[in-house]
Amino acid sequence: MDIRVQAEPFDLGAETNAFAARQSGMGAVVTFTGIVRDLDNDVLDVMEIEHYPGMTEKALEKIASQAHERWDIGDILIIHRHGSLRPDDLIMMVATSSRHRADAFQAAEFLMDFLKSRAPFWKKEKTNVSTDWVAAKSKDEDALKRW
Amino acid sequence: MDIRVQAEPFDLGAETNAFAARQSGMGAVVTFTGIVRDLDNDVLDVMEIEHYPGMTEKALEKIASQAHERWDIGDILIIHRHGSLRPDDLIMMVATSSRHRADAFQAAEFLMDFLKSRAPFWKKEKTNVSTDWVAAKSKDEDALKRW
Amino acid sequence: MDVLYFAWVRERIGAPKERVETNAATVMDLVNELRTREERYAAAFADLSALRVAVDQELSDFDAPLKDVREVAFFPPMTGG
Amino acid sequence: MDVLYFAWVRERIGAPKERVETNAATVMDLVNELRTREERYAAAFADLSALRVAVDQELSDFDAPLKDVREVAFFPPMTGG
Repeated sequence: MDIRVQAEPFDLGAETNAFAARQSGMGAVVTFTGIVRDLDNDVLDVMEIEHYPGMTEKALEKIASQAHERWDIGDILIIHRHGSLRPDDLIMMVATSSRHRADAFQAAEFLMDFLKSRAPFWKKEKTNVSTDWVAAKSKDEDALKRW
Repeated sequence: MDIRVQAEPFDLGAETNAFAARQSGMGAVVTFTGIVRDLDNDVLDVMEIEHYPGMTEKALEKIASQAHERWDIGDILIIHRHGSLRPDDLIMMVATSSRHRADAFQAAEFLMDFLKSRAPFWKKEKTNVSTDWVAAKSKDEDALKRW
Repeated sequence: MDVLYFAWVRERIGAPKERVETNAATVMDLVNELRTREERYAAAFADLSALRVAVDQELSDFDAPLKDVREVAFFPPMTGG
Repeated sequence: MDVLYFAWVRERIGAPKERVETNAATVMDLVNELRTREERYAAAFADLSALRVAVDQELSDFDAPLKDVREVAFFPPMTGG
């Protein structure tokens, strides 16, 4: 299990290659990457990500441990940035490995659903017209119910 | 849509970075990678992957088009190798992008389920004791029923 | 006890963290105590359904006891990923 | 018409591809015609439930018509990914 909360950018490709290379006996690797995307109407200048140092790492470790208990997976990587990001910057990634593909897919979706609503991160969007905290979506809360 | 069937190895990290970088307005990228893994009992020497040139590309394009119709996704990449592979070699990858994560996840799982049982690839395993064609699994056929 | 605030709660309170001397038995008691202090607390805690609480860095409930607790944090629903 | 064989079907037939002159109306007719030719065909086509067929590079059925078809392929269930 490799969990990193950092201000620095990360290299998605290098992390994915390194993750895949260190798996043994795993036939499947799934990655998810979250990217800062432009807004539908206004122009996004900066996305600020605030987090709760100390609790963040604990929350991510707990979510990853739960994934390990529920699925037959080999390994989990989670990297999440905080601080100031711009459009097209990578926000975070998760990677999972498993012998059979269903486990890696399910575990990655589970990690994302819980990371989204249960890890202490908050996003603030500064656009050409306003600065607002991103509101949690009810569908993200609903997504937890399937697990 | 970018579909490649090739004997040459591919660089998962470089492909993943290039795929993520060429997305516009997409907040989510999902990748799946299939890796040659050692067998439970015998020692795998070589995995030979045979395919049906001409039909393979058509079948993959059809599966990718269906994914585009069913989910709100930005782009799809599929790379699948044929020829002689060894343990830990990467067999194939798919990548999907979408505005919201659920679409990229669903489309990637759909692509994998159909690619597994509907694209003309066949695997043969040469071990220390025998050489056998890999049998299709009934659970792979069952996996298609959910879509 | 350390009380921490994040995101817009931090902005309304005007500080990320403060030391609070209290005999509050539960998180809810603490919230009610803070509400009476100053208008900015009353504003921040106006709608508890819009708030989440962590007790010693674990997500918790407003009726959680505060005995032996070192750190309580208030923040809006999380938006990671 | 070109008839192609893949995986263990190719190995049993002993060739990846051959030209077949036939008046078979359907894939099933073609299979029955090939079965009578030589033992290796009878062996390859012994259990059709273990075979799949593509007609002009599209997955198809054994009752598919062969009118104007240029290429038929026989192979076991696919195992990609």
